[in-house]
Amino acid sequence: MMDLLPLIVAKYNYWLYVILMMIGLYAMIAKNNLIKKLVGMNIFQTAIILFYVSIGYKRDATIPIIQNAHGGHDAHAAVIHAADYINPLPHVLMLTAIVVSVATFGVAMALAVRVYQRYQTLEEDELRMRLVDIGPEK
Amino acid sequence: MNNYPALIVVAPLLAALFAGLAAWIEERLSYPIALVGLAVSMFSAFKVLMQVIDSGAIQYRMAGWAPPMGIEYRIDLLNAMVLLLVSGIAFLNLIASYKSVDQEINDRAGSFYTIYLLFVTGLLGVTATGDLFNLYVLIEITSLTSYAMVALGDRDRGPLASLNYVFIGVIGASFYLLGVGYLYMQTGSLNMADVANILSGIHGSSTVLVAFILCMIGIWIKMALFPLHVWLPNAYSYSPVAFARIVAPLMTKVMVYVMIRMMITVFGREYIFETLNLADAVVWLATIAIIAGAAMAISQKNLKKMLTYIIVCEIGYMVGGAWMGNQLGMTGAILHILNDALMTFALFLAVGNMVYKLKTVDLIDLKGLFGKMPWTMTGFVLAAFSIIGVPPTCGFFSKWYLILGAFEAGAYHFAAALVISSLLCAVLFFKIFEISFFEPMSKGHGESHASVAIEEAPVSMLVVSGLVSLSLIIAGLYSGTIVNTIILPFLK
Amino acid sequence: METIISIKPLLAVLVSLFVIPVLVSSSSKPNVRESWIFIAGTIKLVLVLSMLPVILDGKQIVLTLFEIAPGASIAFRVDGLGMLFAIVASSLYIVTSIYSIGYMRGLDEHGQTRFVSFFALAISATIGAAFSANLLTLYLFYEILSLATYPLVAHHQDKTSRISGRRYLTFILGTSIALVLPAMIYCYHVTGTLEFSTAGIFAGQLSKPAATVLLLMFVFGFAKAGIMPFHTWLPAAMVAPTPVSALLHAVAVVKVGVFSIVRVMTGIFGIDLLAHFNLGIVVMCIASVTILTASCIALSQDELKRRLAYSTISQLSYIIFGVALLSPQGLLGGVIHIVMHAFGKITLFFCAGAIYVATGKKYISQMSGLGKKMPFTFAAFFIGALGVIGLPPTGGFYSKWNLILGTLEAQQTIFMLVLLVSSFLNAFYFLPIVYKGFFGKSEEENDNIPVKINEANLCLVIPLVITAIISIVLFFYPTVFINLIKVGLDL
Amino acid sequence: MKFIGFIVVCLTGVLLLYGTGEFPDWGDPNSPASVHLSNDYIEKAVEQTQVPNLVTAVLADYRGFDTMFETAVIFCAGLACFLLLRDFSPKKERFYRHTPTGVILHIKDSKKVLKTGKEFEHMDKEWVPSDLIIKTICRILIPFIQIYALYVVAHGDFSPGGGFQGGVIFGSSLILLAISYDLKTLVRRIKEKVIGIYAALGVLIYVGIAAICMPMGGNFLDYSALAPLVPGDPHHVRALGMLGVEIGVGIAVTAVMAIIYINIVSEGRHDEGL
Repeated sequence: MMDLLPLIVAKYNYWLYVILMMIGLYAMIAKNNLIKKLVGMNIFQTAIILFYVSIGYKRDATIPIIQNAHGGHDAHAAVIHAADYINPLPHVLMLTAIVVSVATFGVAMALAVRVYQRYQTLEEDELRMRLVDIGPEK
Repeated sequence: MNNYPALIVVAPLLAALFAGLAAWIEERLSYPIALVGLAVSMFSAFKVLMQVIDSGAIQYRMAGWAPPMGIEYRIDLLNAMVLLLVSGIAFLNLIASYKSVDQEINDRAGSFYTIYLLFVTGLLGVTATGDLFNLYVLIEITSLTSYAMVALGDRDRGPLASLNYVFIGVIGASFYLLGVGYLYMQTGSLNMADVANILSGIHGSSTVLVAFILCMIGIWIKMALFPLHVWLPNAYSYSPVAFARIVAPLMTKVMVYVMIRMMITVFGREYIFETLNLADAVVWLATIAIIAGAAMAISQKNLKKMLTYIIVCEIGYMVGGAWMGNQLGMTGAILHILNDALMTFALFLAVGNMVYKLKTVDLIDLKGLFGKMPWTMTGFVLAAFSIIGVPPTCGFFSKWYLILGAFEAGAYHFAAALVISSLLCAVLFFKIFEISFFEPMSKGHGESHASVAIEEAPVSMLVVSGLVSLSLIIAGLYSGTIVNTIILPFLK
Repeated sequence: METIISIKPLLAVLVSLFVIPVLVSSSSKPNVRESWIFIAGTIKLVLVLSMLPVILDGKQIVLTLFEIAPGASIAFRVDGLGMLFAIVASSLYIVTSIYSIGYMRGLDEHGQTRFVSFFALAISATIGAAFSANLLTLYLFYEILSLATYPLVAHHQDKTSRISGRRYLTFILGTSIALVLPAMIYCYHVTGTLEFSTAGIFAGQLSKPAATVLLLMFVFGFAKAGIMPFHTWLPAAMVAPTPVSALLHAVAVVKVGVFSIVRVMTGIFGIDLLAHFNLGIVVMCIASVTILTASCIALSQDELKRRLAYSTISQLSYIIFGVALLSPQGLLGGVIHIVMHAFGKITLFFCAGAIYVATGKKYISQMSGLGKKMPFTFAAFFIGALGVIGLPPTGGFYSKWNLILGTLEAQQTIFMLVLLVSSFLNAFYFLPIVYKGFFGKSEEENDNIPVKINEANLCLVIPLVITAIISIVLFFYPTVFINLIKVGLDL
Repeated sequence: MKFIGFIVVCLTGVLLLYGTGEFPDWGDPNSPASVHLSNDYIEKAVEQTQVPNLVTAVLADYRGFDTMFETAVIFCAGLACFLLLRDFSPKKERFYRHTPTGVILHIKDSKKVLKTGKEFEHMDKEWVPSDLIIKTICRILIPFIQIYALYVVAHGDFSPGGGFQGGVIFGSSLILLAISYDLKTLVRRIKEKVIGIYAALGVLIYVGIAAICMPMGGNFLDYSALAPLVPGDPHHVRALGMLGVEIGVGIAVTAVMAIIYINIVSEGRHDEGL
């Protein structure tokens, strides 16, 4: 146990992301309400974003916007130290991932609306009963 | 430097956007725009394939940046083949779709074509890309478009099936994304070739192992490998026919391609078959998938559903072949990507024709179909034979390589599963043939009684269906050529 | 061995395939359609015969179409054995075509275009199987044949034919997928080739148990040969129209099964390997059981076509029996029985069909006295029966003779007994029909109505007379076939 | 189901944690991720692209291809919402308010359409009297929000921001309009057709800029090939290209935000909702 503790402390971000992800995944699998599942889905995706952003972090570094380079021309005049700036790549990736998750969420919401229009419920067990009610598939 | 590799993907994307604009301005224009876009894409894919066969893999740098800084397209024989396959099927299906879209989604056809093109763009991009994260984005495009499409088909069940598909699809994609994250953690790169290079030095790492497992599970969910297949049958059978015809043959096959790409290019066969000890378990899983898929297919009462379970079964073929760990199995798996795409396409084309005329395709609806729709049924029979694995249709030859691979690897259970699934498929299809051949029982003799009024689907659909069914035989007869010029050089 | 590359075998296969679209397009004009069948059939026969001199010279004609994998290609090779089978099939095809016109029109059957189209497809596949250069090609045509004959068997589209069709496919398709396919791929896996060669392909790479299992998989897997217990499809398939039973279930389909087994035994395993592992005896036992059991069952059948079917089952096993003797005489007797039995049995089936068309009678018990009404038919039946029993002056005598010599040569005296007993059984189930036909009294005679000659129409009678005559001619001139076998098997 | 779910979740968690075992410590500047590519980007990007915001540089240039598809994803989502929900069939029930008297008319026959104008006002089923304070504040705020959105788009090269962020802000101003007034006001101001065209147009600007590079002799997305088309310093062409692309993204995102919002809240009828 005592060995584990420093390990956790050194990587607590990753532990947090795993816990967050488990919460989201659990909601997606076990919740009965479709909207709750959607919320779980969002938590799940947010956890991944946390994970990626954690990868990009560097101690004693700042956001990846190069200072004193506004004109552009003389940018190479000032020497840039890689250690001063955090890794921009995970941020770019997560920008994409956020957009994707928003898009997915939008579509999923639209689908939920459609389901609700048709069955007047969003509870899975009730939906299952309604499906039985409308009879065998065409 | 020619731009064909980019054009393959960009042409349908541009066409999608123009079609999207046209949907608002002059809806009739969107169909020809889509047609042109896919034709350009297919032509480029053909050019690229020829080029790759002649002079080896092509690298295309997006935005001109050298990898791993920029994103690159790296098109070797395997991609090139799959690209041509995807664009070809998309193009042919578009021709066949004109009438059925008219029938099913007439009031927003323009938007339908836009989504259709975006879906194809996604598939092509997934196939062409040499970048792990780009792959994720493109997978999401294909998924989003298919979520929308599935909900459009069956008014009652579509949206719910689609929502379930969303949940599972998101889990699949997120697992893949996590896997890529773990890889990035250990390698600092996203370019496949670069990652592979770095990975070869750190085979023992537990992070890499977890990354591998995550990627595989993500891909398996997306390709509907047996226990993870639950979303597929509903999703595919409720979507509109014009879309089912393309998603069924291509989506899973492209994911199989991704799996093979990950196995061969990113992680490397050495890592998978020598460092890890998973191959046997996966082959067993594939064996179960095959039997389960075929068995579930047999118990279906609806033709569309039945075919979707056959897809589940066929996925087992390809996964098993790829994990056999020898060249023959891998050859079989790759050949089966091509063949299975063609034969599933042929089957769904025939089903599309039936739906066009019959509206529903429960098995009892198929009575007397040989008399009513002889050409459609001819196409269906050929495709069915290919699934069963009757020579000289192409299904036989991929099975041939798969079984050979199984013998070589000593995986006799897998070979047995292939044979059993062939038998089950035979039972299943002959059940359909019997219904459509014998019922209604003929009452009298004589030529005059035999002529049932023929009610065939529109010519455009029939022609495509006939062409594709014929291509099954042609692909079968030339499978030696395909293996020798494309697959074996790729695997070397 | 000298080989010639020629496109002729391909043409011979394709000619009746190409005629199918023409048949379909002329479906509304039966006469035009029928004449196309003859044209195609004649071209096919001419093509086959044109290769005969070359083959008799001891050369082979080869043509490789598609290379699937090294050592496994889709290729044709015409040798003596294949030539023999192709001549039988393509010549009888023409005769049967005449017969089927008479039969189908006589009964006013439905779906005649479908019928002739699939018939043409089936005969294409048969010729293809005969000319196959390797096991893969053979399997390919074997499967095509299975599927092409399904609509023919189920032609009536009623309940009985549905059940029969199902049984037909279950046995034929099921065994070929479940047994032959894995066995074939295993052979390829072990040897890397599937080409037939008289020396066999294994070259010592096979242990005895493996060889036994493989051989059994092949023997039972080619269920078209009707080895028990995979024989029940054949009686079931008798629901098909008689021309189908005649050409396909007496000649083409069943003989393709037997031919495949012969090919596998002589071309894949090789006589020497079988002799080395002493596997001939295993096959012989299986064949003997089938011969005797089927003959006994035949005795108890009242429906003529079913009796013929069981007789076919037992006769097919003669051929396998002969080959399994692994001695030159046995091989000769077995293989030549393909020819002799074909002509004899097709005559019998033609007669059965003619009787059915003319009188509507299917059961033997109804047939007493019919010989006076239909003298040509019953005379032909008699000759056919002699041929199948193996008595002179019919060609059947040759095969029986050689088979018995073969048992002596191989010193298998017990098995000689099998042959003799079964010949007696043959005589028992055929000759009473003829006897009753000529000497029994029909219902009309009992009612003292004068008997008039009332044959079926000419299209039915001419073919059966022709085949009966050929049966006799073969007794006097079997040389061509004997030479073909000698060339084909290096005897 | 819950139990199975729990087990699956725990297994996944354990697997993921097992994988973290060999991770470098959090924030370790020498981890592979911080060394391999990241240094190249940080050190070379400004020189190569003239854009000090590295995230923008990587987003719109090095990995511009990803971003293009990302925009396509957004477009796709908008289109999907439209396809799934848009309902063109006329509504069965309508409510009108007679402005002078405040009397509410409930019309059940869908064919009868009252002419709205000074006398009658088309209204939602659950009518909320307009709140003057909210309306006024929002009316004042919205232009500022929109100007800020434009700033975020335009200044994305130098400071945090860019097309997505700006687009979202702009989109939210539209949503604010719909919330503070009502949906009808928004739909009246911006026609559905216009939004639809803008969504496609935004992505088209991106793909178009990228595609023009090909006939100009560069690879796809290679802005430097556009130099002959752009006046001024050729060094800046990449930055300008990125700006153009970001504008496209901004337009697309704005439009799609509006499409998704309108369709979801009104269940596709575009008449009433939040």
